[in-house]
Amino acid sequence: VTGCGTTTGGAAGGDGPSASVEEGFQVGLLLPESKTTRYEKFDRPFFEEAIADLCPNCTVAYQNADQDTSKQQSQAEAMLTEGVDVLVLDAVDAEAAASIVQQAQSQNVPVVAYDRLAQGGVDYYVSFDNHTIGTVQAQALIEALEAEEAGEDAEIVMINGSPTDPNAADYKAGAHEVLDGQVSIGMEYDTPDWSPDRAQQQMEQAITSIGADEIDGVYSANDGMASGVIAALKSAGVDDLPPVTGQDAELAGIQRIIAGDQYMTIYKAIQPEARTAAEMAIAAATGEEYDGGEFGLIEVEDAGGETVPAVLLDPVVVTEENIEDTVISDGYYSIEEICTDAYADTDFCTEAASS
Amino acid sequence: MAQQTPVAGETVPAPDPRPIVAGGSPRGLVQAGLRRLRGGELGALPVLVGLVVICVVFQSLNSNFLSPQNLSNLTLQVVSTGLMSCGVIMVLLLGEIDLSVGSVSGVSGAVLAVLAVNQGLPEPVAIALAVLTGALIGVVHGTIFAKVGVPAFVVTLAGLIGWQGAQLYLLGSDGTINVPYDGAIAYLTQTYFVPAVGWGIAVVAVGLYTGLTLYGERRRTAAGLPARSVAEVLLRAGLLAVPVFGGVAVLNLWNGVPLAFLIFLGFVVVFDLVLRKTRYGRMVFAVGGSAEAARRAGINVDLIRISVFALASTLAAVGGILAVSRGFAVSQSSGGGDVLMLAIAAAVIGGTSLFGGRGSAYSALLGGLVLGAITSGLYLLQMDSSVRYMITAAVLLVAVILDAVSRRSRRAHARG
Amino acid sequence: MAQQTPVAGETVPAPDPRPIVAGGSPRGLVQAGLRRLRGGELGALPVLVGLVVICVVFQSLNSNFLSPQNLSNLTLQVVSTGLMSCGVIMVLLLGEIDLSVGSVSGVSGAVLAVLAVNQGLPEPVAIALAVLTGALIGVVHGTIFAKVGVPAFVVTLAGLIGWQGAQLYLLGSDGTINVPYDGAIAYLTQTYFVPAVGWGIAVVAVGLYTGLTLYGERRRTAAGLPARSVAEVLLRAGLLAVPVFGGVAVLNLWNGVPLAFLIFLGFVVVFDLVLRKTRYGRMVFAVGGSAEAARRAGINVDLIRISVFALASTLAAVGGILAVSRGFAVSQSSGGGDVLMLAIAAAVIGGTSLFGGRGSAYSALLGGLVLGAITSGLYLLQMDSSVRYMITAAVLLVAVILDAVSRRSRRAHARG
Amino acid sequence: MSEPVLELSGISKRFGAVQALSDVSLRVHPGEVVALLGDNGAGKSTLVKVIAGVNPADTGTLLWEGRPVTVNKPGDAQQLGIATIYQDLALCDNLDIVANLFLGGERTTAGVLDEVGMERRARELLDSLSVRIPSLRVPVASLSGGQRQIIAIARSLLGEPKVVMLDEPTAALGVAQTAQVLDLIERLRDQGLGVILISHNMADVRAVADRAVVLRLGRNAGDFRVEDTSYEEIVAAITGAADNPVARRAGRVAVPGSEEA
Amino acid sequence: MSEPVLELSGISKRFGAVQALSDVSLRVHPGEVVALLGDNGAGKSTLVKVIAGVNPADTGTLLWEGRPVTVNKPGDAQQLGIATIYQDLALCDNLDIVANLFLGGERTTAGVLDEVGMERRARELLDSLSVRIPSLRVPVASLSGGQRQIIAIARSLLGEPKVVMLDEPTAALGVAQTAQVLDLIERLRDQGLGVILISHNMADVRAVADRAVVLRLGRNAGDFRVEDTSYEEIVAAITGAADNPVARRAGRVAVPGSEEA
Ligand SMILES: Nc1ncnc2c1ncn2[C@@H]1O[C@H](COP(=O)(O)OP(=O)(O)OP(=O)(O)O)[C@@H](O)[C@H]1O
Ligand SMILES: Nc1ncnc2c1ncn2[C@@H]1O[C@H](COP(=O)(O)OP(=O)(O)OP(=O)(O)O)[C@@H](O)[C@H]1O
Ligand SMILES: [Mg+2]
Ligand SMILES: [Mg+2]
Repeated sequence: VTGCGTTTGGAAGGDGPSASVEEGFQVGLLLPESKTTRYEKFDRPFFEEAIADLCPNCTVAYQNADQDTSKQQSQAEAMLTEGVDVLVLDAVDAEAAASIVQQAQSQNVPVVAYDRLAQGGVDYYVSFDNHTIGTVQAQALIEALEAEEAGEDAEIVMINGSPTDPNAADYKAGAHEVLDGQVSIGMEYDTPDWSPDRAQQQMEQAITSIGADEIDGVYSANDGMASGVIAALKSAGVDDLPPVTGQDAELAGIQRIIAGDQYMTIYKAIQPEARTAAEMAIAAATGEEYDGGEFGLIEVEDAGGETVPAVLLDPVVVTEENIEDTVISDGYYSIEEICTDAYADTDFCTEAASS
Repeated sequence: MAQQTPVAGETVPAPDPRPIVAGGSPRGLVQAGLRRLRGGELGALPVLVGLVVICVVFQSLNSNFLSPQNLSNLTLQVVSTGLMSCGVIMVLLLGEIDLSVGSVSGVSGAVLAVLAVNQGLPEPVAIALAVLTGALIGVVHGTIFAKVGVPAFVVTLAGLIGWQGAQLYLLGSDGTINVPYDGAIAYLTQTYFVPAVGWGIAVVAVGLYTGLTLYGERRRTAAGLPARSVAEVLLRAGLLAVPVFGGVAVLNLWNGVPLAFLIFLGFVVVFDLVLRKTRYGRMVFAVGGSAEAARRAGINVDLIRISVFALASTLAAVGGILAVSRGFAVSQSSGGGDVLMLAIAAAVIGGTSLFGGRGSAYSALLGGLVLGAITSGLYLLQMDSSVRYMITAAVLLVAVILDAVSRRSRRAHARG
Repeated sequence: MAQQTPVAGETVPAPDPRPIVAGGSPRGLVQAGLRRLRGGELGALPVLVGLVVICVVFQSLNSNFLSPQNLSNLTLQVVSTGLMSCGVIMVLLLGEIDLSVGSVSGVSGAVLAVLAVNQGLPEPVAIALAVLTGALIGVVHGTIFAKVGVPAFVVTLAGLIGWQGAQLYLLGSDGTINVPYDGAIAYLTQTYFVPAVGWGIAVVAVGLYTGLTLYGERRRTAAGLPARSVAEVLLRAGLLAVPVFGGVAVLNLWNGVPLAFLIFLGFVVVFDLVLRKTRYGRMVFAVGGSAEAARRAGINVDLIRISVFALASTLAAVGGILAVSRGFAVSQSSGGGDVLMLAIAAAVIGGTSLFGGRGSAYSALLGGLVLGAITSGLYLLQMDSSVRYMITAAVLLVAVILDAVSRRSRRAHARG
Repeated sequence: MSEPVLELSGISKRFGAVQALSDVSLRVHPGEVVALLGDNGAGKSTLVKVIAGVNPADTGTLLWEGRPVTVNKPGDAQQLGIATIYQDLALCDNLDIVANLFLGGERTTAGVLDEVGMERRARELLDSLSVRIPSLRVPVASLSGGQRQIIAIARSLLGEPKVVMLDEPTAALGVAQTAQVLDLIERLRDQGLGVILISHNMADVRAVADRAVVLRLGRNAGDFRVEDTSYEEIVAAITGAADNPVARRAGRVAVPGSEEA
Repeated sequence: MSEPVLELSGISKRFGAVQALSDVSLRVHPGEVVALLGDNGAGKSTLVKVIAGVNPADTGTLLWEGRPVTVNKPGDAQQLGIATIYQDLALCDNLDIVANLFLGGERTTAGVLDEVGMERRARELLDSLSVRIPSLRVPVASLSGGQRQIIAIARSLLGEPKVVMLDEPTAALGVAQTAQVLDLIERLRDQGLGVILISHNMADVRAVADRAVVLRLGRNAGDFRVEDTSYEEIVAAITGAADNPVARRAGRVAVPGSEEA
């Protein structure tokens, strides 16, 4: 078949790292989904802000892939068609993103891996490590259990993310690293589509099997599923909820934390992450070296064995104690947003109102 | 020539000797039953048997399966999708399909939460407005389908995509909205009846069924029409009483009969009665059987179609509201995922045809219970998700094969 | 009494004066065209017009839309789902539905990657085995449907769930498997033809079409049957040549004609010919039109059904393989998401009926391009997901409404 | 003679590239049975569907009791008092006999279908047409061809029509049932209804029809008083030639028993 | 007399709670036209479908040219050489006339459908049945009732059958077409084929049938040589009584023109 054809590696498109901050250029930002709050509400605006700040003449093209690998590929292609000079890619599937990286490189467009380390030899990488997030969540859960003196024979339920989402596997692996041996895992589920409804049903079955009183804690991979877990516990008549973990620092999750229903969530300080990505993108597009700024540049190796200069940020555990110092002081949410009527008489809000 | 009315009695033919009539005796009933079994006219029986088999298998694998707690949970787990199924059944009876029920349930849930939480409307008002939203959406779908002539598949596919967009838009960047644990919304699924009320409902239900059926058969006998014997009616009432009283007893062992499940049952019963006992239901079946014949009979086919789509979306909205109530929250993924598939699958497994004109509202209950039981049992057994998917598929097939085989023998007898 | 053959010439009736025959003149052609327009017999025209409208609108909003690069990407973006659509069309022609195509494409992709990467089989062998897997899966579906009588909806719903489980199982804990950038698999979508080859293919295609059509019409004339005039044939060939040569010219401005798109086109053309020109295709239409009539005509209905499901799954596997080739990887989510909906929607938008017996293989191409163009255009315009969903729904409806309106007038003329 | 209850003029109807009816006119008086005759494909059923509002005409006028009316959907015709038995029957195969009989005109008490009343009435009606049907509660899909036909005929008698159109009502009926239907048509006429009867059976037509209107290739091709016209004349009008297969067959065949009972 | 080409005995068939056929027997000789008569719902079409393999019998034996055979699907009957025209026609509404005519027996050259050959043959065949159809390329859904019937009849002539079963073939046909079909049946008989004809039209039956087999309520109710039997005798066998609506009508009616042309 290939006898009469040619395989073109990269014939046209993209003018390589020749853009300049003075003239401005176009930056493509590809985010994976819109169903968790952070991407549309924080990553995108923070990133656009950073670019506007660092390179006033630049423009940002933005796409969201709704958690669909092939959609993301189409979106990347549309951007390359548009003639972006650098891609900032938060991959739906880090491994499958190799095709996007490949295509960009064939058109001499550099790629910055954002949040997830896309395969295929990207130019820079900035992230909170998925694996680390899992360990941090688990660690927080262990601490909470210890505080309640549940000890070694504590029994927990694990509600992991979607079996078809590769990132869920990272969180799961990280969490297991900490939890295995420390506590006994009574029931463990993968949740199709990260669905809160499914998580609720799974939790109900776990309660049926183990008994509501026997559950000392629940590892839930994100805030959405935590809401389902808590609904199941409440419906089963549990008043004194065991610690439930979460991730993403959704507003609803923060509200559950101040109401005492959810124990913690993971807050990723997105502003520094987005700013770093912006700096990396500008460096890559203009062909300069990036030194890592205040966080310092390290080198990581991707699954294909390529070394990538990277900045890794630390995820922050948010519990009722440090809401003020994290999400509020970073401008993530305001007190008014959190303390709606339904939450006005929580300790947190009464305190905030009085101070 | 003497003028005669068309009802002249002159030529009443002798009774046809060919139909094989069952006597009223128990033996006659059993014989008729066996004949139906062979002839494939089993109605819901195969699915019921499938359900029993599923229960027995899971119970033998995990003794918690038939525990009152688990059964109580099961009743609540099937409610939301079951209500959507109810609407889907109406659409399937027309011979059409509604792909939008999941999205409509999601957008109605979002409307509910935005109105009740963000806008601070009283919860009952918000519930009413959310239901209304569903109804309006259905009218839009139905009108585009019936009046413009876009295939229902495409209209509701556009609905599936478009209303999901509206849901995302409504929920805005916050994503999830929590609803209070103690408002009217939450009470919908958090309310259980005390045992006495449960028993009362069961007695009234079985009593009404028996009374009305006996009255109906008496009228038939009085009119000289073939009727069921009293023995048969009582036998049927007994067969109905077993699950009803058994169910109440088991649920009373836990928290009592849940309000939400009663709402669901109420919808199923009402829809069944509407479909079987009213002109409207008759017209729905007629349009599903042959739209052209219905049109020639003077039925306003467009109106029936629009109303059915409106009903389907309304029920989807009700299902969405109950889902919000149960999860204390609405999120961007509400109504997404496999909700649509489950709603349609429940209808089909329960015996409603995809090709129109054949089915019953009870499909929603039976099919929903089959699917719910499979999921519940597999979660209890806690398998790898890959294995869980494969087993779900296998159990699904097995649960339907009995029905299929019996229907096959019926099909072999049907005219082309 | 003289014995006569049934073909006795004694009573040949005078020609029927009622049909309104178009002359061969250009004016006659235009008149016939206008009449068809009013009568609603437009075939693919409304969808084509819809496609053109979509292109014009997006181009006016973003001048990159019709750029060679974007069009080249578009051709590759539609290939994988388009192939699945092709198979779905066969099933829809039977009046059935196949919900499993997405999962089958995913599991075939997983088989391919596991064999080629983990097991180290030569890539072409792995490709062949993956296709074979698809075919076997289809035979299983078809057999359960045709021989056991489980509704196709349930069989393929079980397939949708079960094969996804198998895919997860095959991929194991590794999840995603990357395939090499330079193997046979990758070449499938990474190969573009040099301009000359593209032109050659275009010339041969249009030439063959013209030649064969002229030959066919000559034979009809020779046999004394109504035939199209040479002028009309040439006009049609000209209308075909415009997109073919235009397409090649545009694609040559970028990398050239992509191999994968040619594979897709090849499948579409072959399926179209099979459906229209062979006994097998005729039987598929017959079973879809009336299974009972087909059975009475001695057609082995079960065999046709099984073969169609086998074809659908085979094509799904081919689509899955091309998806792997394009993404250089297979993951747990391959074949999931909206792949199934898109495959069915493309077929329906392209004009294939969900009720069996009406449609054409070109629906896969046209419907796929409509959906692909909408998606591509909206990505170029960069909107919020929520707005994007809503606009997709609106554009989808608009693209089909023209077709629906024309079909409506046709429907008004059809017998019940 | 009394004023026609129904009068059509200039009716034309086209399907795609086929002009099925061109400038057709027809009159029916109360108490008159008009036979609508014509070859296969002459346009008889199309004309019936035009009158019944199933496929409205492209052009032409329709006078009902002297007033011009428009009939755009079946409901319009039913409102006027036109009952129609279609050649393709138009039954809902999935519904049982009673449901089909009362389709669109169900009886209810307090909103609930009066199944007992409908079933009893259905039984009476079918008995009067001397048809044997094992059970009234089977879907009509399982009925024999003649049984289906009788259901369709019975249905049209349930309203209180002023004009009844029967499109080949006896085609599938047995001898006894045919006799009953012919009796029925005579009773309808005697009750002052207008009847349009389509039939290919000349014996039946001559037995009950007062007037015969012939269509050929979608145009009027004659209007005869049945009493005054011979069989051969009508057949010639239908086929458009005196030399037609019927005449040829009649000239040729001398099989015993063909004296046309 | 020659050996029967087809012989049935003890045929029973039940649908759900209805015993449609009980212990029915039937014989057809080559070159013989057997009329199968009976009231509506008597079981005639059911018997035809048993023979054709559409709905195999529950019990009973079938001898073909003296050998016992089993017919479980339509293909089996076609293989033996039985061609059937069903009362409910069984056409594929979505296919055009040519495709329906050749369904299951398409002609191909080198694997490709020979559309030209098939269309020419179809045109010849339909012309010989003197039916006018504007175009052979319209879907049969748009044909008139009689046109559909003729398509079904034409289809059965395309194979080389030894027995032809016609279930009410002339029910929807015009006078000219009916004459042609009767001619055709006679030609088939003269060519030595066995013919089973179901018809409610006694005139047609008496014109072409040699023998009449009567079914009543699913049982054999008489076997007559047509030449030797009067119209009244046959009707009495069909209705099961000498006092039947036909006789009553005949006694009552004295409308001019009812001398049964
Ligand atoms: N929906 C339609 N689309 C296209 N052509 C049609 C349609 N309906 C009828 N025709 C054509 O119109 C002509 C008249 O048909 P019609 O059914 O009125 O005939 P008819 O007189 O009732 O014949 P028959 O005696 O066979 O029933 C036929 O040639 C038929 O093919
Ligand atoms: N598929 C079926 N299911 C149930 N009953 C059936 C079925 N087919 C036929 N019957 C019943 O069997 C009996 C015989 O029907 P059949 O069609 O053989 O009658 P027929 O003699 O052909 O009558 P006609 O002259 O009206 O065509 C009828 O009472 C009919 O209702
Ligand atoms: Mg007609
Ligand atoms: Mg019959």
